[in-house]
Amino acid sequence: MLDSVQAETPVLAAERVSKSFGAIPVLFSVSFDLRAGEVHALIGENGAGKSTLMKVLSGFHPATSGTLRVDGEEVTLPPNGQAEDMGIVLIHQELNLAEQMTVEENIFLGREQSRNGFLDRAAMTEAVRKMFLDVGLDISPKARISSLSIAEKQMVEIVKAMSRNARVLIMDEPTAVLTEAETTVFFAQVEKLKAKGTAIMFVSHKLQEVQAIADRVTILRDGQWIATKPTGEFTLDAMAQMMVGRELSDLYPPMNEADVDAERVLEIEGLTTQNIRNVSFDLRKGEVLGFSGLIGSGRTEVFEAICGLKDIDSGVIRVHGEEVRFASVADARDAGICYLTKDRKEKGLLLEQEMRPNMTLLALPRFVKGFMIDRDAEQEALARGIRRFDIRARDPKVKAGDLSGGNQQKLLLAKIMEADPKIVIIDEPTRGIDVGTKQQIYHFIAALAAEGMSVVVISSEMPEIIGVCHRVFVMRDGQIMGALTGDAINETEIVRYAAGLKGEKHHG
Amino acid sequence: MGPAIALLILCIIGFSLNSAFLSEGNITNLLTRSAFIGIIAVGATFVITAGGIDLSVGSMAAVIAGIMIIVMNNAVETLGTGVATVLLGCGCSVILGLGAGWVNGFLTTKGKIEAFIVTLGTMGIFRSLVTYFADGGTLSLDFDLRGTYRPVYYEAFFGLPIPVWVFIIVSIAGWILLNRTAFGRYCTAIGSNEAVARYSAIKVDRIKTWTYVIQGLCVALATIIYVPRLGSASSSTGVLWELEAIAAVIIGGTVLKGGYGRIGGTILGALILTTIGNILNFTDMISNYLNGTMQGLIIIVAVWLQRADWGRKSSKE
Amino acid sequence: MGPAIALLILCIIGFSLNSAFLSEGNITNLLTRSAFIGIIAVGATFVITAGGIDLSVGSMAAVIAGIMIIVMNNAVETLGTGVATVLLGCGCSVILGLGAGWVNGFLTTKGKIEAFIVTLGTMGIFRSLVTYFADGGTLSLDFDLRGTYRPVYYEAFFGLPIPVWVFIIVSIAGWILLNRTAFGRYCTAIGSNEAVARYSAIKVDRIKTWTYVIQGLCVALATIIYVPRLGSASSSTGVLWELEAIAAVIIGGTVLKGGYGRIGGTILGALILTTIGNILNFTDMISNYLNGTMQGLIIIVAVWLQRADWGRKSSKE
Amino acid sequence: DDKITIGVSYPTPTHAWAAGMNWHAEQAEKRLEALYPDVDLVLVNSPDPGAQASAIEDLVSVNQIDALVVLPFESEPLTDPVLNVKKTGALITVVDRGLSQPGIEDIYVAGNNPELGRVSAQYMKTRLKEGDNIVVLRGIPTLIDNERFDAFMAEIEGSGINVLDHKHANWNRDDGFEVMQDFLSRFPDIDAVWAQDDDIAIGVVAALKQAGRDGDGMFVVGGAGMKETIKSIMDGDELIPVDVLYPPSMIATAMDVTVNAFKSNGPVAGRYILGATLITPENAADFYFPDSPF
Ligand SMILES: Nc1ncnc2c1ncn2[C@@H]1O[C@H](COP(=O)(O)OP(=O)(O)OP(=O)(O)O)[C@@H](O)[C@H]1O
Ligand SMILES: Nc1ncnc2c1ncn2[C@@H]1O[C@H](COP(=O)(O)OP(=O)(O)OP(=O)(O)O)[C@@H](O)[C@H]1O
Ligand SMILES: [Mg+2]
Ligand SMILES: [Mg+2]
Repeated sequence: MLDSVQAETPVLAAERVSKSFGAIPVLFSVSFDLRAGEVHALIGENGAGKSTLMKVLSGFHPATSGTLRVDGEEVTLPPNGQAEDMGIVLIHQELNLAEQMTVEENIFLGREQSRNGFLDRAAMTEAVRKMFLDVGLDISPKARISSLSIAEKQMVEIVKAMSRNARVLIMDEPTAVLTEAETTVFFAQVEKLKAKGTAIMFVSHKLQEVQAIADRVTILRDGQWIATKPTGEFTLDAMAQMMVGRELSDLYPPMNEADVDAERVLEIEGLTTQNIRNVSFDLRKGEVLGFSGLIGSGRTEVFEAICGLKDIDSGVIRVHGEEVRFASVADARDAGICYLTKDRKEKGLLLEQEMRPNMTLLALPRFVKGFMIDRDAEQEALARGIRRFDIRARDPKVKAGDLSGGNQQKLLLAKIMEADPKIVIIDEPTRGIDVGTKQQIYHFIAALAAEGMSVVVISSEMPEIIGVCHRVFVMRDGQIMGALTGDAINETEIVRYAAGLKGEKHHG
Repeated sequence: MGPAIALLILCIIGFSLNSAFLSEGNITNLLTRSAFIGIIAVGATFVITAGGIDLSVGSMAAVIAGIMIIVMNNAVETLGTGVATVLLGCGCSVILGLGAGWVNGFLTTKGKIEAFIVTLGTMGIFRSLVTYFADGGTLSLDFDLRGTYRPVYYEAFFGLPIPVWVFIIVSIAGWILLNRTAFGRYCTAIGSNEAVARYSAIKVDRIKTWTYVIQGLCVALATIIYVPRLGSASSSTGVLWELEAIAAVIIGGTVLKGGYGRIGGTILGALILTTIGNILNFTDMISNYLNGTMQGLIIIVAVWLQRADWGRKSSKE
Repeated sequence: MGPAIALLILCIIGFSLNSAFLSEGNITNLLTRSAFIGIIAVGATFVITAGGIDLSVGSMAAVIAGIMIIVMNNAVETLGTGVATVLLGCGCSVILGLGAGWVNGFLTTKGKIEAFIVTLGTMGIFRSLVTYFADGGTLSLDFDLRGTYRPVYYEAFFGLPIPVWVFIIVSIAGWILLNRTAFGRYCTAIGSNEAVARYSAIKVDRIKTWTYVIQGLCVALATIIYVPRLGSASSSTGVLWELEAIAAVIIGGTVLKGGYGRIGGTILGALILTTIGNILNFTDMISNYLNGTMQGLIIIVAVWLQRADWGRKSSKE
Repeated sequence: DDKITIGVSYPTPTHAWAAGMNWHAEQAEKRLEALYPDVDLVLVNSPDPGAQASAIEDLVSVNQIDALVVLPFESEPLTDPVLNVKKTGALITVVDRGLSQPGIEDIYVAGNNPELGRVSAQYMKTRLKEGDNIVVLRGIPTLIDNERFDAFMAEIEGSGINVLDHKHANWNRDDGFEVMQDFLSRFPDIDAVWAQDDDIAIGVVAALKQAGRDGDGMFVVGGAGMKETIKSIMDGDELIPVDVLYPPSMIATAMDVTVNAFKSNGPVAGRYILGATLITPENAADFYFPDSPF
């Protein structure tokens, strides 16, 4: 099988491609090829140039030098996604949907079906319904994108790309925001496409996934090509090591015992909002608390409600034993509670601004001296954040929107930590972050807890929850289904609660 | 829903002030008057949905009316005072509208100048051109020609004045174009997120230019039914129509920043604005000087009434 | 850079038309005149940067001027025609400006009504109120009082007329506020992305309201230096100032959709607009009727000249 | 140099009357400059009082005028700027609207607004009887409009003629049309309309014709002296039987008088108040300028 594949000419190939943004070089003479019916994974650290290479391969960025070939013929790809007409489709790392439009409108955007000049809306709606049925998704074609959760948006993107009947499907971290269940559904689709002969290129920081689905793997480091080999020739550790360029020790830090007598810094009783019912739990000093569950189970809403971002219908919130109700994020911040959103593009960062204003925005009052912003202090904060979270930007003046996805996430983390919270809620902390940095972040979380800070981790990645949390709450349908501690924190237990197979109405 | 309720409330107020408000004659006047602003506002809905703005429409109407009159007056000698001359005038109007719209679109897209500036500039240019052509005064249509052209404004057709028919046709066409064609979706997509639209291989510049061209066409149509009304154009023709048109669009629920347009709402918005003026003429309870105050209050309240409808949507942005 | 080049070119044109353009008298006139629009435009920069718009500023200036005059005239009996009365008038102006701005802000944020509609409404309201107070005519400042107040417009101080000093101070204060304080950062953040701002602990409604209040304050200051110039207010005071102010802001490079503001550019924008008018008064080569055409063309060209500067930024959206 | 520079400042023509004035001013400029090679007339128009103040400043600082002929947008706001010109020693001629402070102008040329209202009302009284109904369409809310309207109402007072309502039609045809449409819907019995201005009157007539209520001796009185109106009066139109003159040529008169002040030997000063003549079919031909835009 592998031999016959190798004999073919690649459908899409890059030869010694380099790319610079202005004076900043990002890719250095990288070669890459993609064959029909294979899944070729591209891995590398944050900022290695993966997204850039994908954009070059799909015509969104012109290469600075080097050659692109389609079916062996040298080509110049047309810009702005017009390469779709040649069968080359890209799913961007940043979600790329028109928020105010409906699912159906987005899926068919740019290639609407018309009859006699009028949109054939019934046909398109029906087609979308069928596609969703195929992948087992329950999203209405008429729903507005703005009303969907991030994972749902990502699935819409995937469905949109698959609907294009592409010869070459290039996907930039499609699984970063998906839970395992959705990832499974997604991979089933990928297998189908592969069987049809579609060439698939994809990026993921979840190396198990890479191992499970990819036929070949290419590794980039700092914009340089490092290796391309069949997946079987790599072990997980080898992949990680080649990416990062150093030996990786344990991904998860040793967990120090939680102090059961520690002060309860946050107590929630009977919290009820539009989508959540009667949620109660508590958080102790120095504890790392996990929140697990399926997409849309309401984890985010619990904490947005606590921080004053969502209306609360009823319930009691106590911080250090004192009852509070935050009217705004500022009040929550001043009380030492900060929430890090999972939606870095829409809610997290000002994409048009540089790193510095983004970095200090949440904690800005701390940087005011007299009447004015203390720019030196800001600069120090930025340097601190870059060091602490290993933010890699080749150009320090780069707009946040032009940072690589993973580095945006790191910038967001740094921004939250600048407010020096006592209780920090991190929604999907390692979304889009490479293994090397993941390790750093887990250690960082453990260190925070050791220093007496309390951390809530909301995550759809079960290993992460299992690896760093002292206690785990599992949510389903806006309710807490159960709490797990110690050895009970394992995948089967979590899944059973999350799927509703097991449930004790849990109260704090 | 919101704008419809606001309009209903206005009608009730109007009727309670004076039952003649609901007389056939007044309703006809009201509809006919709404036609100008309404037709222009339909065009503005496209421009605004695609994230643009056009401040030049009032002046554009004035200059088109002026040139139409000049052309028709000059054609009387060769073509006579018959329908041919009027058709020539209308053709001329349409060409000018398309051309003026294209200029606005071209400068905005290819010139990469903010739409606000481009159309503020052309607003001044058009306005001063009509003043220039009219020598500061009024351009009047040839008297005999007026007889030929007059029915276009004053005659009814199946019980409705012709301008109202034009309004209805433009509205339906606009609604279909915005809601039932790929073009309409492209407008929404561009207004919603230009980068997404561009990445979806939509020819952003071309579509944006088209929205201005449509706006120009709508202005031309409005002018064609405006000219036979009084048979004249001057530098005061169409003053502030741009604000009225934009207000109609926004009262109707379209979001000023783009990405969400409703033709139906726009039509209601135009009716609401005309009705406010009409009601104020129906009562002498309020000092004339305070007409503007009433107008302002009613507009704000009308939009506030329907806020529940779309407030969420716009605040999401 | 862009706006500065445009201004420079304008000055060269002015000088080549008539060397008196660069005479001290003319430069002083020019600067003094720019002060009104400039001060208002500094306020508008905040509103626009935070993603809003204020169409009411011209009418607001008119109504504030009117009420100021009424208050001062009435105070002459008790306070006499001295400085006390003038100070009372100025205080009154500031309070009215803050209040009017707050109303705009409140309706926009808490009322959740689009800023365009709110300020279109208050524009009508303010305009008709001043007409009402003036009984359709003109409100005039007490003659003796005018003597006391007059120097505020006409006197120089270290070689520069007082309005120019006010303009300079407002500009510097505005620049610091926008570029060097948390408030300015918040305005930019809100204009770029309201959701991000809210998640970053910014009290979005409060900050937005403040931008309108600042706009109101700027209008009040402009009015304080405007009243001694002509000593009167009427319904034609400040007509179209809103468009001029917004134009100055956008010519200066601020993006109309928000998220990117430049006070320095705004000031240049105000100077450019005033200079255009000044140059057109300098030559009779062009038919008076075509002034608007020249103005429109120059504005478009001026912005096009600086397009390279910020075109990238605005097209990204 | 010894050229005599005379600045002429007036509002930008935004309606026909002002256009007529502009036309007369341009005619006078051509005529006078041809007649006196050493006289330079500089015409500037401005869209609002502030701009007019600026334009006057520019006339002084740039053109260094020897005399100013000014038709102020409004009296109050222009008083100070004109006073400043006076201080440079220039001769001041004020047209139409007096300044709010007496003694600034050397020459004053004006129409008579209250007279226009009065003459209109007097004509109404000759045609109507007690119990008859009229509606009034006013101009833009300004002092001029108030003067005309107040004088009209004072004259009508006590005649038994009912003024049903008055609304502002802003000296604009479209507004005249719409306001009249609404008056017609509202009032079943209207015997005459005072439209105050010929532009408004055109809109009024269109509305009357549309509603088919232009018969039965109903009539409309406008004002100013638009050439089309005068022409139709000459032709014996029943709907607009008369017009009340408010001559746009007053600016030309003022320019003539001002140039004369430099050219004649004796001193030229004083007040020239032009009457509000009632134009009837008999005298209409005297006021007919077919080349003027107005
Ligand atoms: N438009 C741009 N302008 C300037 N620099 C850019 C631009 N796009 C990307 N870069 C820079 O190019 C480098 C590579 O970015 P890229 O997005 O390709 O990384 P990546 O491998 O996809 O990383 P991640 O795993 O974090 O997504 C980064 O330093 C980034 O800041
Ligand atoms: N039944 C519902 N009707 C309408 N909106 C809903 C419903 N359920 C959830 N939502 C919306 O979808 C969002 C998804 O919920 P939330 O983000 O809290 O879930 P989550 O468990 O954090 O899932 P995710 O994995 O997406 O982070 C909520 O903020 C809510 O606004
Ligand atoms: Mg990437
Ligand atoms: Mg969540």
